Amino acid sequence: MTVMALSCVYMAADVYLVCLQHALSTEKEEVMGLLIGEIDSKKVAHISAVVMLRRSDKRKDRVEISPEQLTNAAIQADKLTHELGRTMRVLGWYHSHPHITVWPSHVDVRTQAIYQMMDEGFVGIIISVFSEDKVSKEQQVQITCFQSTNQSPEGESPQYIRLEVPLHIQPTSCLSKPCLQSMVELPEILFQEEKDSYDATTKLTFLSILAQLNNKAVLTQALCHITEVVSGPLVMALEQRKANNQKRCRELLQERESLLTLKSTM
Amino acid sequence: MTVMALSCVYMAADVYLVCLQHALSTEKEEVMGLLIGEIDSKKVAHISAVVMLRRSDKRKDRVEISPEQLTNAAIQADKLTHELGRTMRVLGWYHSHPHITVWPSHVDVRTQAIYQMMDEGFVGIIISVFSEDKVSKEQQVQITCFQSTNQSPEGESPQYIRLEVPLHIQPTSCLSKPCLQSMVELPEILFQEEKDSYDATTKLTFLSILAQLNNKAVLTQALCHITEVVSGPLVMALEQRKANNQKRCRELLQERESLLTLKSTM
Amino acid sequence: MAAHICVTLSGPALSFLIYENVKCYCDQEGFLVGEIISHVTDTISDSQIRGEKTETIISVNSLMPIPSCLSFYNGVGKINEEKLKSFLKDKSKEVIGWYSFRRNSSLVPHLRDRLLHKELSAAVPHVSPEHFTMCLLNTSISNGGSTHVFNHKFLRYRHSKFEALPMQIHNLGETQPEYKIVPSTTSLSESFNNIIASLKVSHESGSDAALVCHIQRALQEHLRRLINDVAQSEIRVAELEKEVDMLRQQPGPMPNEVLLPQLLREDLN
Amino acid sequence: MAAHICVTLSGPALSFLIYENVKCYCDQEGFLVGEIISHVTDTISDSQIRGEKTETIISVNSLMPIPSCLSFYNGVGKINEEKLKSFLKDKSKEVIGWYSFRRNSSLVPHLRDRLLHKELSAAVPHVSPEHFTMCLLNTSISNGGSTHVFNHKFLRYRHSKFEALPMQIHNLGETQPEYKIVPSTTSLSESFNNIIASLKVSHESGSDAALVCHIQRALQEHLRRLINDVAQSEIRVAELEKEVDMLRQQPGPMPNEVLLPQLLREDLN
Ligand SMILES: [Zn+2]
Repeated sequence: MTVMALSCVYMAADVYLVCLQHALSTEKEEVMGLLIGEIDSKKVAHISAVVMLRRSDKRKDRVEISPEQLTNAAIQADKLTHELGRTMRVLGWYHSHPHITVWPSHVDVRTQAIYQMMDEGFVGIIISVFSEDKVSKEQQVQITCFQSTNQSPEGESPQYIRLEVPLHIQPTSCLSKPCLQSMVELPEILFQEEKDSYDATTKLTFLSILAQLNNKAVLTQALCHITEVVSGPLVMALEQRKANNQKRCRELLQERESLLTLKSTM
Repeated sequence: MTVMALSCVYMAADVYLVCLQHALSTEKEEVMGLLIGEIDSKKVAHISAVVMLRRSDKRKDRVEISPEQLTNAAIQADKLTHELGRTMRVLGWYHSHPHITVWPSHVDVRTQAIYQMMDEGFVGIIISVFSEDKVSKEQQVQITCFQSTNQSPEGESPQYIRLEVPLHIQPTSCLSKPCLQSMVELPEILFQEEKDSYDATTKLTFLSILAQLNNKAVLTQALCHITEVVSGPLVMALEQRKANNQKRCRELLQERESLLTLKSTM
Repeated sequence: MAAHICVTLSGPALSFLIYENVKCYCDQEGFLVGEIISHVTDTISDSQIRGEKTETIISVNSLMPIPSCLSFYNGVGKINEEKLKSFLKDKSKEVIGWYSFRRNSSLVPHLRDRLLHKELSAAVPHVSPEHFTMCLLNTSISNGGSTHVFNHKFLRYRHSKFEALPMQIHNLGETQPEYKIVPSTTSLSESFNNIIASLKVSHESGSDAALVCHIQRALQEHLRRLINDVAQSEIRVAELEKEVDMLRQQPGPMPNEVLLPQLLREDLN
Repeated sequence: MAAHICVTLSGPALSFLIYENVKCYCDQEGFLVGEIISHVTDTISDSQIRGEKTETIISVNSLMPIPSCLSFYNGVGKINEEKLKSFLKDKSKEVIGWYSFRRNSSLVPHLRDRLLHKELSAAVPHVSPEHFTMCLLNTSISNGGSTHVFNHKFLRYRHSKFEALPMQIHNLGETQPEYKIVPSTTSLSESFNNIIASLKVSHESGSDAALVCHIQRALQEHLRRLINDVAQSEIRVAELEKEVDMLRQQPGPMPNEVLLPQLLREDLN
C-alpha cells in the first residue's frame, strides 16, 4: 500500500454548515465548491473555510473546476491566511449528490485522481441530500470523505477506485466570520449566474422583440425565485440566530451576576 | 338495433380546417369546441361552423362543456342562421387527442351518451394529432365520428360503447367567413384564459410582493408565447393565402380575357 | 462536426396544407414557403472535446398550391422553366420545397416525383440541394367511413438517395427552454414585425405585460382586417374559377397553349 | 373533506438545526420556530363531486436551541411552566414544535419524549395539538469513520398515537407552479418584507427585473450587516459561556436554583 498522503480530515462544524446549506439549495443540480485549510505534519487536514463555486456548466453531471475558479479560491485562501494568522490554502473540493447515493461516481473518482496529481493531499467530500424513505417519512443527509487510488499494477492503464478517508466534524465554539461570509455569498452567486445567462441573450442580434420580452420575464421570475427561496430564508435564519445569541447573552450575564454576588457573600 | 338517430355526417372542409388548427395548437392539453349546422330529413348532419371553447378546467382529462358555453354557442348559431339564411343549431362537439389514439375513452363515450340524452342526434368528433412514427418519420392526423349506444339489456345498468358514424369531409369552393372568424378567435381565447388566470391571482391578498412580481412575469411570458406560436403563424398563413388568391385572380382574369378574345375572333 | 436537420411547421401551415388536399377530390401539388435557418451551437462532450453542432431548421410557414388545371412539367417530370418562373413570380425566393398529395397512395416517392424534385431544386438555386424538401401526403378512410387518416412525411435528396426528415409542429405545449437563445423558427411576417416594432417604440413606461397586451390587440385588429380581405378573395377566386372553367369547356376551337398541359400530363403511375 | 398535512423547511433552517447537533458532542434539544399555514382549495374529483381540501403546512423557518445546562422539565418529562415561559419570553407565539437530537439512537420517540411532547403542546396553546410537531434527529458514523449519516423525522400526536409527517425542503429545484396561488410557506422576516415594500413604493418607472435587482442588492446589504452582528454575538456568547461555566465549577457553595436541573436530569433511557 502506498504511504497514505492523508491520514484523516477534520472539518470544522461551521464549514459543514455552509457546505450543507449550499447542497440543500437545489435538488436539480450538483452544486460544488472548494475547501480551504491546512495539512499538519501528521498529514491531518484541517478544513476551516469554504469557497462556493458557480456552476460553469449547467449540465447536471459536469462537476469540473476551471482554472479561474482555482486561482480565485487561492486568492481567498491568502486573504484568510492574513485574517486568521494561519497559512490557509485550497486543500480539497466538495459537491452535492441530490437524490442519489453519497458514493462518488467513476467520473468523480477520476476527477479526484486528476486533482491528486497536482496535490497528493487533495481531499474529496460529497454530501448526499434530499434522500427520503417515502414510507417511514425519514429523511437523510450523508457526508463522505475520499481520495482516489490506482488499483491496477504499474504500467497498465490506471484503474481508479475510492479510498475512504476518516472524517471528523469538529465542534466549534462559534460560527466563524469567514463561514458566515460564504453563506451570504450564495444568493450573490446565484443572482450573478442568472444575470449572466440573461446578458448573454441580449447580445443575440437575431432575437425578435417577443423573444427579448420573454427573456426579461424569465429573468424576473428567476430572480424572484432566488430571493424568495434563498435570500429570504437566510435572512430569517440569521436574524433568529442573532436574537437567540442576544437572549443567551442576557441570561448568561444574569447568571454571572447571581454567581458573583453569591461568591462575594460567602 | 335501435333506429339510427343519425345516418351520416357531412363536415365542410373549412370546418375541418378550423378544428384541425385548434387541435394542433397544443400537444399538452385536449382542446375542445362545439359544432354548428343542421340535420336534414334523411337524418344527415351538415356541419358548417365551429365554436372553439375555453378549457374551463385545465386538468388534462377533463373534457366537459359548461351550460354557459352551450348557451353562448346557441347564440352564435342564431347569428349564423340570419347570416346564412339556413337554420343553424349546435349539433355536436369535438375534442383533440394529442399523442394518443383517436378512439374515444370510456369517459368520452359516457359524456357523449349524456349529450345524446338531451339531443339524440348529437354527434361526437375526435381529432388525434401529434402522433408520429419515430423510425419512418411519418406523422399522422386522424379524425373519427361517433355516437354512444347502450349495449346492456333493458333494466340493467347502462354499458355505453362507441357507435361508428360515417363521416364525409365535404369539399368547399371557398373558405367561409364564419370559419375564418373562428380561426381568429383562438389567440383571443388563449389570451383571455391567461389574463383571467393572472387576474385571479391579483385578488389573493396573502400574496407577497415577490409572488406578485413572479406572477406578472409568468403572464408576460405566456402572452409572448401565445403571440409567437399562435398569432404570428396565423397572420403568416392568412397573408400568404390572400396573396395566393389575389395572384390566382390575376391569372384567371388574364385567361378569361385570352379565351374571350379568342372566341370573339372565331 | 455533427449536423442535425429538422423540418418545423406551424399549426396553421399544416392545417392549410391538409385543407388544400380535402378541398377537392383531385390529387394536389404545390410549393412550400418558408426559410432555412442554420444555427451553430458549441458542444462540450463528456470526453471534454469541444465541438460544434450545426442545427439546420427547414421552417415551413405557408404554401402555394398549384391550381390543378395549370402545370409546368411534362409527364416524365421535366419542367418548363419559364412557366415555373411566371407562376412563382417574386415568391420564388421564399420557396424551400414542394408537396405532392395523392389519395390512397403510400408515402414513397414515385419515379416522376424523384425527377421533379431534382428539377425543381435546380430551379430554386437559393436553397442548397440537400435542404430542398419534398412533402408527401396521402389520406385514406377506414372503419366504415367513420374515420379519415391523413399521413405526411418530409424527405430530402442527399448522397444520391431520398431520406426522411424529422418533423416538429410548433405548438403551445412544446417544452420551453427558459431563455430563448436560438433564432425563432416560427418566422413572422413583415407586417407582424412592423406592428410589434412600432408599438415597442411608442411604449416607454408601463410594464412588459402591458406592452404584450397592446401587441396582441393590434394583431387581432390586423387579423380582423385580414380575414375580410381573405374572405372576399376566396369568393372572387371561386367565381372566376367557375367562369373560366365554363369558358374552357365551351365548344369552339381551343388555343394550343391552354390544351398542351392537359395532353402532357398523362399520369405515369 | 380531505385534509393534507406536510412539514416544510427551508435549507438554512435544516442546516442550522443539524449544525446545532454537530456543534458539540452532547445530545441536544430545542424549539422549532415558524408558522402554521392552512389553505383550502376546491377539488373536482373525476366523479364530478365538488369537494374541499384543506392543506395544512407546518412551515419551520428557524430554531431556538435550549442550552444544555438549562432545563425546565424533570426526568419524567414534567415541565416547569414558569421556567419555560421565562425561557421563551415573547418568542412563545412563534413556537410550532420542538426537536430532540440523540447520537446513535433510533428515531422512535422515547417515553419521556411522548410525555414532554404533550406537556409542551399544552404550554403552547396557539398551536392546535394535532399541529404541534416533534422532530427527532440522530447521527451515526460508518465506513471506517469516512461517512457521517444524519437522519431526521417529523411526527405529530393525533388520535392518541404518534404519526410521521411528510417533509419538504424548499429549494430552487422544486417544480414551480406557473402562477403562485398559495400563501408562500417560505415565511419571510419582517425586516425582509419592509425592505421590499419600501423599494416597491419608491420604484415607479423601470422594469420589474430592475426592481428585483434593487431588492436583491438591498437584501445583500442587510445580510452583510446581519452577519457582522451575528459574528460578534457568536464570540460574545462563547466567551460568556466559558466564563460562567468556570464560575459554576469553582468550589464554594452552589445555590440550589442552579443545582436542581442537573439533579433532575438523570436520564431515564
Ligand atoms: Zn458526484
